[in-house]
Amino acid sequence: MEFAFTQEQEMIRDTAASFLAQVSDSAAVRAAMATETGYDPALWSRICTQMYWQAIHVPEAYGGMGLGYVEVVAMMEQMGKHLLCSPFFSTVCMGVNALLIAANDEQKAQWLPTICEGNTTATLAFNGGVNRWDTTAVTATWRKEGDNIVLNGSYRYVIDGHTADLLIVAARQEGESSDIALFVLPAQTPGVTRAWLPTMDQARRQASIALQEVTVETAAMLSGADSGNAALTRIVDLAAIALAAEQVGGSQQMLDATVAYTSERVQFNRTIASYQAVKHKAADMMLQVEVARSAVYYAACVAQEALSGSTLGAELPEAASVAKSYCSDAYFAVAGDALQLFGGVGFTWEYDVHLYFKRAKSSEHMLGNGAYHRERLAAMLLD
Amino acid sequence: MEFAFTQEQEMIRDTAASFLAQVSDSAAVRAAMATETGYDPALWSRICTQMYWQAIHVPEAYGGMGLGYVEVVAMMEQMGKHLLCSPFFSTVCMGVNALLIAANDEQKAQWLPTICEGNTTATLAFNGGVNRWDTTAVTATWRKEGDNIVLNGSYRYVIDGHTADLLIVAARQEGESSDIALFVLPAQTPGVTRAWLPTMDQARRQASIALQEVTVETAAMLSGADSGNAALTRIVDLAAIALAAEQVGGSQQMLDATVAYTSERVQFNRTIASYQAVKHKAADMMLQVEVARSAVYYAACVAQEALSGSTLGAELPEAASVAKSYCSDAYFAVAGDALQLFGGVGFTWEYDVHLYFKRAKSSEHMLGNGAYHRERLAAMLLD
Amino acid sequence: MKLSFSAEDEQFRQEVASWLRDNLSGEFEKLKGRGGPGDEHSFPQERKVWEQKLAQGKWTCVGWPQAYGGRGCSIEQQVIFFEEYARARAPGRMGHIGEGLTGPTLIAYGTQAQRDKYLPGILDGTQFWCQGYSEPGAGSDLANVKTRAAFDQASGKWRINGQKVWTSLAHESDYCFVIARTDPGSVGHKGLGFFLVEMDQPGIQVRPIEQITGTSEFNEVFFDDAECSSEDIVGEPGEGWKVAMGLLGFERGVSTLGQQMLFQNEFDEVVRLARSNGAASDPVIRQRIARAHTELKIMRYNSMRMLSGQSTGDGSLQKEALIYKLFWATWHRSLGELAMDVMGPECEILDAPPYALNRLQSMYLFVRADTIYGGTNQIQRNIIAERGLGMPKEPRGTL
Amino acid sequence: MKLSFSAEDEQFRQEVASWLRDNLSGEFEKLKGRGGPGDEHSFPQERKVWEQKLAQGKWTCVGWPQAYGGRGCSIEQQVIFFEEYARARAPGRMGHIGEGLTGPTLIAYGTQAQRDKYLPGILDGTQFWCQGYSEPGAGSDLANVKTRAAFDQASGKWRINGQKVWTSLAHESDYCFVIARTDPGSVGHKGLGFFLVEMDQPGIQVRPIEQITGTSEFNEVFFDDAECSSEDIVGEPGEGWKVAMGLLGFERGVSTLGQQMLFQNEFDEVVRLARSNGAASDPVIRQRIARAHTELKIMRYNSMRMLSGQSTGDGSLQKEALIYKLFWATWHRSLGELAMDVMGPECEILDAPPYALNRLQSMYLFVRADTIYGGTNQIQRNIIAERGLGMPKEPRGTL
Repeated sequence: MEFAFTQEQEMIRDTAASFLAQVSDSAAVRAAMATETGYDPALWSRICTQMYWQAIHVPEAYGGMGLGYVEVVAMMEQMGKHLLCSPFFSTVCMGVNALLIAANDEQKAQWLPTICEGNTTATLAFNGGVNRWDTTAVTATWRKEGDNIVLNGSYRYVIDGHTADLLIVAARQEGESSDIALFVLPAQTPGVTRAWLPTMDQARRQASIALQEVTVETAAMLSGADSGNAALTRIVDLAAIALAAEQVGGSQQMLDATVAYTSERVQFNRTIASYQAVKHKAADMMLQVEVARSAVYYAACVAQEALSGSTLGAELPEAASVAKSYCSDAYFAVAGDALQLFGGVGFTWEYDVHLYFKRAKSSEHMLGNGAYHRERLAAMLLD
Repeated sequence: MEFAFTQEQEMIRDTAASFLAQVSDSAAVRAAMATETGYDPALWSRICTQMYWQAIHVPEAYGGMGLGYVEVVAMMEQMGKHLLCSPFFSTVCMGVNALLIAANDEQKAQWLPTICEGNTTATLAFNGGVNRWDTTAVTATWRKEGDNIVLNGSYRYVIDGHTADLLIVAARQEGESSDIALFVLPAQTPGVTRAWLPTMDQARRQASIALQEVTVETAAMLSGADSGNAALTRIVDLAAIALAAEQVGGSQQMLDATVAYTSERVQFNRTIASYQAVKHKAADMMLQVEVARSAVYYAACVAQEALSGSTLGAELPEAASVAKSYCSDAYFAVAGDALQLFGGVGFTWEYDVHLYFKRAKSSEHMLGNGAYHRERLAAMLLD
Repeated sequence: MKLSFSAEDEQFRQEVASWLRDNLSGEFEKLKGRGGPGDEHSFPQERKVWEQKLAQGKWTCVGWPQAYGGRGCSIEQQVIFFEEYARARAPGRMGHIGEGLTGPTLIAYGTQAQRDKYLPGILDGTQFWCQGYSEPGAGSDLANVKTRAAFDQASGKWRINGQKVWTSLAHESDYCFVIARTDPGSVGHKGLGFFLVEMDQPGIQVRPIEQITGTSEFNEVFFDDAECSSEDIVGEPGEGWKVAMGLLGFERGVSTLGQQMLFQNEFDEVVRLARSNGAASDPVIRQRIARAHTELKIMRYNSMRMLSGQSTGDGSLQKEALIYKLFWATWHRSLGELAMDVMGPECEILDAPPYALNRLQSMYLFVRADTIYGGTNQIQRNIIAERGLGMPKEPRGTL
Repeated sequence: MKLSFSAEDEQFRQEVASWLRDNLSGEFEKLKGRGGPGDEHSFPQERKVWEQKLAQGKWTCVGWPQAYGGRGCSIEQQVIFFEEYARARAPGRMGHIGEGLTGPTLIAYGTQAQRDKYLPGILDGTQFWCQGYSEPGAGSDLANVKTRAAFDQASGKWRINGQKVWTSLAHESDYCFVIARTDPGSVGHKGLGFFLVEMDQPGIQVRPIEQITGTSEFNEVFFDDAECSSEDIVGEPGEGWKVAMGLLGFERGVSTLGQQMLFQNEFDEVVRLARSNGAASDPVIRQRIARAHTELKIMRYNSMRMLSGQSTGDGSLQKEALIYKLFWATWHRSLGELAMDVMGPECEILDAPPYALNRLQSMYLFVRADTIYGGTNQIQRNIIAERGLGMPKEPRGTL
């Protein structure tokens, strides 16, 4: 048992941290926010060609770096801290995961290398527009028609859905209520329409996608070992863990910023950091950040085990719900406390606090909020 | 609109406060706690003959003082503050209310004067041993047999049930699932067995009551204007408001004691009251106490309107649930904070904090806790 | 205690309601539910016209004494007016600083000349006021005023230099009352003056502050040799703190019940949404809605206690008044969070790019100011503990 | 990072589990689940016999170096031992003060003579220790020691006078380690000594403290010219604070995972109850159970981080260790409340008069101590803010 980053993992994390400190400062984030794309394509290209992050946990056989989910999580934590605007989460933590879990070898060989080369972004669309994040959220349908498959339906809350090159979409067979399958298709496939959904959190883009009689070859149906329902569940759990890691990074940044600001800010001739009310709030923030981090690191290990097929991977649903529920609540609480302790300036557009405060809410609701995941855990425990 | 005590009400409250300060100090409470009866009969007799509290809101026509529910609530607040061990709540806030609401004129004339004379304590038994506090909690049954009525079934959580002279019990007609009726019977009626249920909060007694083929005359069935279901609902709401008032009194006492103790107690060469963490907790306690008090005073007015048949009385269920949910949570939070701020000594049997802490929990669960009443309010609002 | 209003008061309620029904229509229809905190940037010109309409009906300054041009309403009637005003979804008042703060201050502390000069414009809805209290870096430390006022013997005028911040609607105001230091060597409460300053002059610049909502209703106001006539200081030079504190006292009062009606409107919108999108069947949401409902109800009862206390003539600030700001601000912040959680993932989706928030989103973000301005929650707890419970004061530092 | 234990460690786990299965039976069967915080008053004599049974299996002091008679287990193995011990519901350890505090302290700071004298009795489960740290009125201000130790030249012994409080199991202990002031004029951290004191002597009186539960496991200990040999001071006179602080450091560590297994047993009991009485279908209770489960899980992960940090040899207290006390104490207190709310109105009903609490009731009341002893939640937040975040220290007062 060893529950700390290896030296190599620490190096990867530190490299990411210093790179992001350079390329994702407040000005860069605000510039990206102002575009419809939501990120700077030049920066993404630099990430793909210099840092190779898009390939981080793709097996070497498919052109990837062959690292694990612990490394993905370490990266996401840093991205959360620096609010990086990029299609990393959608491409790597949804698209690549979907292919790793649900695709057969041929499909992996077809799509993963193109992602690793940095030419292709990807995302996952499954939620038909409801406040649920499991297989019951899928409302789109598919049917066989000769040698082809025809897809119909719509999706909301699709991360980077309007810009991704490759879509992995979930649909249930027409007439069959329960069976879900996943399909991979280029976003430019005829019949696909996509629209940006502008969001309160401007540092990550959501979109709606509609499929109208979209015709794809049978080979577009992902057909790995798992059933479509099982695969989708695992893909969502892996994405939730990555998102929880981002939440930890954001929480840490809010704590750090709060300690720094309150140590400068003077009221009644004292730094406000010297007031016990401020200290104790900061202590509660630190508690939440550290507890959240413990949850995420454990979940990262479980995710890694799940991806490598180990028995410990069976804990994935629990670990994902533990991490996502705790981190969602912690990030929102910590960001809210930060805003409060910054006082008036925290309320301005000019200071960065509101960017994190908004990210806290958007990531809380994305893939299920605290109450949602707690009810999921309650069902595991009690029913 | 006038939302403050009248001078007369203030005088009644102040008289009660100074009387209770004398007769219900810590030693008196602890002595009463140690008895199975749970109160000092001599003190109760003194209350009945000198203070006449048992008759406070009984109309003068039945030998009462003819005051209102605002006065009852003012008394309960003081009793909560001083943890008075007495059958006041069971007799006045359950027994008398049940007769006032559910009895016809003859029944009132038969029973209310005996209570007013101070010879008779009373209580209400309706809960068959479930965690619900409305008509669905009734499991006992009644049937007609000739000119008589036969009662069967059992009750739990009956306040002073093992000592009360007069029982008002709820039962549903055999074979009829929904119709509830209330009956008044002397506790000594053959077939009635009663047992003390020792409780964590030792300053108020609970009992179980079993009825086995208990035969009473038809005249024992309370037959005022309301249906049995409507009457029971109103009786429970009135009792809940009285209990909420007691909770306010207890909360106030815990706040006062905490401010006094922390102003004396020195740590690191400072009174602990000078620490902002202590001050802010005390401020939050005061907020809860004052908000709870506002809820209770309003509910008292509504209760008064309900007893006098005014239209504003229609707000009774809402006002009761607002008051009971807020005050239950507030008392438990405030008493818990008090225990925390007293530190080690708050954890001892010797200090009185634990008595209030335990009362907070027992009164929270009695007649429905916060969550229970919030769900009731949600149903009013949303369904 | 009695809950019901007198028959006379109920008739007054009818009168208010019916006037609003008749007059809040036509060109004013579009103002319904607009303005107010978080939406002050909406329709400022039209809302000024509405103020004049109100004035025609004698519905401005209803609580002012008749001797000063007001209606001289009782507290009960003022409560009724504010309740009906909010119930009708009449627009956020452009004149509330003048009516609620400047007027009462001049009536209490001003000269007859000042009253004659300024009260009519407030009463008839033609002159609007903003307040120059907060300064950058001062925050909750109100006495830490750096803005200076020097009397220029040559011109016979005060010259004001410095900066104020968080000034609501400064760009829409004709006048600003300004706290400035008249005694250059003074610190804290001492040596301040209370000035009535015309906004339209070269020495004053207004710069909007862009808020978390992307909109601006607060401003920075820069004073660079701004002028103020020697007749426009309220009280003596050096006595500004007394006036300023008196003015803060006017902030509490009957308008709290009107504010609660606005809260009720927002809460009702959350309930409607929960019923329509299915969130009302989520037991966790049900608990939160019930809790919000509970506390909103009690907020009203608490205000009734405050007002009944006031009407008994007891001047000291009662406990239920001391906790009020902390209570409502925290409640309102929770309502914002509840609104978002009732919306679920839809809470993220804007009406339009770049940043068109819907009303609940705007409320959710804007309420974050409530626990900060007018004394943060932390400052409120100090005040409650120190004034309400007699606990030791926080020591000032020595930095 | 890796989650799994090595094959060797898993074999060790089997060994522990099987020994406990074989030996925690017969006369010891009734001790299952007994003892431990809130139940220390149960079966003290039988649990002392159990300690000797453990010693026979070489299961006392598993973490001590082999050179001092321990098993010299790795951290992983210690974790496994404590986990299996709790999983088997083996009784609360009577010897934990000696094993966890006295022993490590003597190994670190004691003389060889002290080790020779005291370690064997701890190892073989025949001698039991209590701790004399807290004093009345001192509370969290540990350095505010008033108990005095004076060296009596005539007898060649230290004479100790004063009072200690919150001494767990004092009446069942053979020895007490005592912090006392050796330098009469000193204050605070300076001038203290760390003494090993025999309990069975005329100068020591033990008075049980009746707790909120009606039971007593804490005591007041009165020292009235209690004697202590000159060889029984650890470190030099005046250096007691260093020893005491070192000892406090031993309180953290692998036993946290054993504590969590006890928490898990309690939590499982709450879950069983909820399933049997229908509370498990209440959505609000479900949320709270899930939250308790979540945090208990994370508590384990957090301890694993703490231990992995330790095993990497980094000596400084890491952030996840700084927050640990506040986290578990607050969690445990919430578990108590959850247990009562799962029971509903039945939570009030005792097993028997006058005050026979059932196990969950006892837990509920006893956990109120967790957020107080060993540094209140308030003190913990000071420590976190000051040491973890570098925020300014609370000033000491001048009373």
